Amino acid sequence: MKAGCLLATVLAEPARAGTLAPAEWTALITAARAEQLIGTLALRVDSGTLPRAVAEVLHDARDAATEQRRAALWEAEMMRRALSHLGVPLVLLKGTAFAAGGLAAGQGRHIGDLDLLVPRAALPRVEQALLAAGWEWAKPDAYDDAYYRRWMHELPPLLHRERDRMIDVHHTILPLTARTTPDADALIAGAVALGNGLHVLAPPDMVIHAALHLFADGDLAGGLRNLWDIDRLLREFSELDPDFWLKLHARAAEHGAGPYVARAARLAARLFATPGPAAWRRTHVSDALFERRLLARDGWGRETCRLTRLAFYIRSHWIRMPPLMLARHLLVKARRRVGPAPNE
Amino acid sequence: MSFRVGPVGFRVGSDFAALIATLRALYADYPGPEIAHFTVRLPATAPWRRFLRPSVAIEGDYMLPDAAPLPLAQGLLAAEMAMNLQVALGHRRHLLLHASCVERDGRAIIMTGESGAGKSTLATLLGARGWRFMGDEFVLVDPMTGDVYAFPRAISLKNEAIGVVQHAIPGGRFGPLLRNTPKGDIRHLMPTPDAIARMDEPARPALLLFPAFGASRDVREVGSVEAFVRLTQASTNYTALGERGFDALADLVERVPARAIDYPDGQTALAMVEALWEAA
Amino acid sequence: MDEHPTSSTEDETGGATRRRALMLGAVGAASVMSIRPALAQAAGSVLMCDIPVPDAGRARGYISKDGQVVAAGTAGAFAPPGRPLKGEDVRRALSSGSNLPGYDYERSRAYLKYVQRLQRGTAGFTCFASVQMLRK
Amino acid sequence: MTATRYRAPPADALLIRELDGLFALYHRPSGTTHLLASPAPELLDLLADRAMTRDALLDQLLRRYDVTDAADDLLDARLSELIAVGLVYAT
Repeated sequence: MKAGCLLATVLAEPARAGTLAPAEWTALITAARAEQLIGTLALRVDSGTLPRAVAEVLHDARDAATEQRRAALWEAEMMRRALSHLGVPLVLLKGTAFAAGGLAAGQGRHIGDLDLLVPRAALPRVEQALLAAGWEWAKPDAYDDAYYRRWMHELPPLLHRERDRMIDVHHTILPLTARTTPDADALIAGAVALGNGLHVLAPPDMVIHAALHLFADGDLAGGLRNLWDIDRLLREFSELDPDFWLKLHARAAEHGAGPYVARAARLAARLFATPGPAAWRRTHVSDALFERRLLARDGWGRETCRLTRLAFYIRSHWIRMPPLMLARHLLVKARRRVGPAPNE
Repeated sequence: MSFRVGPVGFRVGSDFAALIATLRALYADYPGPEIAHFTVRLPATAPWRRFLRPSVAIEGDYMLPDAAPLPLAQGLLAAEMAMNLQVALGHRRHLLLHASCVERDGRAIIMTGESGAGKSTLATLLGARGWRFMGDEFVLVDPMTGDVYAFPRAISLKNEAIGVVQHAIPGGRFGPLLRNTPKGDIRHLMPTPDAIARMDEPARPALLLFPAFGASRDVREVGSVEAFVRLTQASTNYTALGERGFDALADLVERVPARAIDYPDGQTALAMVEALWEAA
Repeated sequence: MDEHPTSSTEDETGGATRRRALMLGAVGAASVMSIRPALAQAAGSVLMCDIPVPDAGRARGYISKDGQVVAAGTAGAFAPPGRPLKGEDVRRALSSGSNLPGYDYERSRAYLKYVQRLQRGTAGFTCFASVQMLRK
Repeated sequence: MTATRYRAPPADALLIRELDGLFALYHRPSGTTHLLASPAPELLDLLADRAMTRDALLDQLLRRYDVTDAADDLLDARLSELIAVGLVYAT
């Protein structure tokens, strides 16, 4: 079994870990590290009967996830201290939101940068307050800057000069150029207060964001982790709220995200056996291609299926920009790459 | 191929069969774990770079974005660096100190300093004088017990140290001489069979040394707070270990005396270390 | 003014009977120093990194005397080096003030200034960060 | 507008070890280690889990210690250092 496939299988059915041969363990650990799912794997797999080296690796992974969670929550707290005087809603997104919201999707999850959503009108004030509190621009490049400000859904990344942590400040959850334009005001209006001045998206919006992030904004590299998030969110929310699937369907339609959310639910069901209503299960031919892309990882941690990956890379640009703008963007990027041949 | 160095098992793969064969020969005395803690990849930087000016990339479970590839002739150095990187970024069972270490009667001297301070050479020469060599790159502090564990991989001798050690240990098992690497000339020396056979035996830290090569002979006491700060900067995972790291390091600097020693040559350094040991 | 009645902690530190001297400006400088992660040492074991000058995104640009990337051909600025700078060479030049191998004084200063302006997310930054911390 | 009040974490959020007259402090919520020199540990102790205005804090310091250079700007400087690293929180 290919390592990407093995990883998805063991995550979905942790009992399978008891049957693995040593070589399979090595492949599984390597693939899980490459997909940044090692912390998740560590929490899924019972540590009672594991080979010693595996227990040691997974123990380290659990510790690493605990420290990452601590650092992420602290960064959110420092952001809150810097911005709370503005009186604008501060909505955490992605990993930090899962951790702060105490969701199953946050357990063991790798958390990198801090992602924050604020109303677009508040962006200049948020930017100024962050700059005053020790954050600095991470990239000096003028083209990227202008591009970000004109077309992106977030400020250029900011880095805290003492803590070395990055923050992405979003005003919506997809680039403005994308074919789908979610309703940012509705996202913020529906956000759930955590009681400490921070917010997270409402459950349906959280799933919609995860689905758009995975299927409408990128080439699916490292996407297995995002699909795992979706599985955990769907399970947790549908257990808490019997009407969750109905609400999700309605809300996805409001954001124009229906097909992406449906794709997310189908693939989560395919790879992780996520339960869901039968109406959401109708298979699409292209699902197999997405599955192939998400599992393209071998037992040495290398990406496989080069052509599939290339296809998804091209797709990622296609879905994010109107064709003429895409041409202009690629041209500018290409010009900047043409340099003197490297000396060797 | 897989082999275990102290508590860390590695799996190493490469496009270059000759490189794997060299590693296999050098690490023949090390146990081969069934399941490795870390995977190291040493692929060609591009498909044609297997044959045409062959060039080795440094990859694995943990990677640095700017790590520069090395020519195949320096492949052993690429392997060494890739192994270091996995341990430095991935290993959390112990507090890692970028240090060399020797042991006698169950008690250890930890020597840490910047590259060029002579910590590898000192540990190697002490190893030839009845001490057990425990490592020249990392020493692993158990946060539970405060004991140190060995990481005796191939010793990486650089520049002048190569001649000094070849002279002192004429019968040593040396690897090929790697000329003009980015770190200068490098030659690997395998630890003695005894050091490898006893690599799972912990030791009690008894002396912390901060050697500096070049200046005239001098010994200074290093206070616990200075030792603490210097060791946080000599540790690749202090921050990552969180509270465990804090406790382990504070315990270490409270309990173990620390000295900075300046020395003009290896013989002087050995005499200084053994005198400090007698007094400790 | 004090909403919280003084607790027993006051007695533990001596209270009014053995008042300890305290200076608010005693240390002169800061009273807090934070330990930062020593990523550098991790990289130090692999200090064999490259710093492209400039990064691929601005590959044809010249480097001005103060390390800015300017349009190719700008008067007073230098053509980029033919190959990426080696982390080890940068470390040596920064710590000793010497030139980069193969380049004269002015050109070395310009390239080094470019390197010192690198920010996270730019190619070469990780390398520079490790060089920085090993330098002390 | 009410005066700014300052608060430090409760004692159980901190691990403190005295080394050579300085204090190594591990701050559990952030996972960060700080080295503190006097008067930072004393300020953290006074503000542990209770908010105080600067005036109240100075008053407490003067009651508890023989402060030889009691000045608002020095206290502000010390507080701002602690605020910058997140050990003190201004409300």
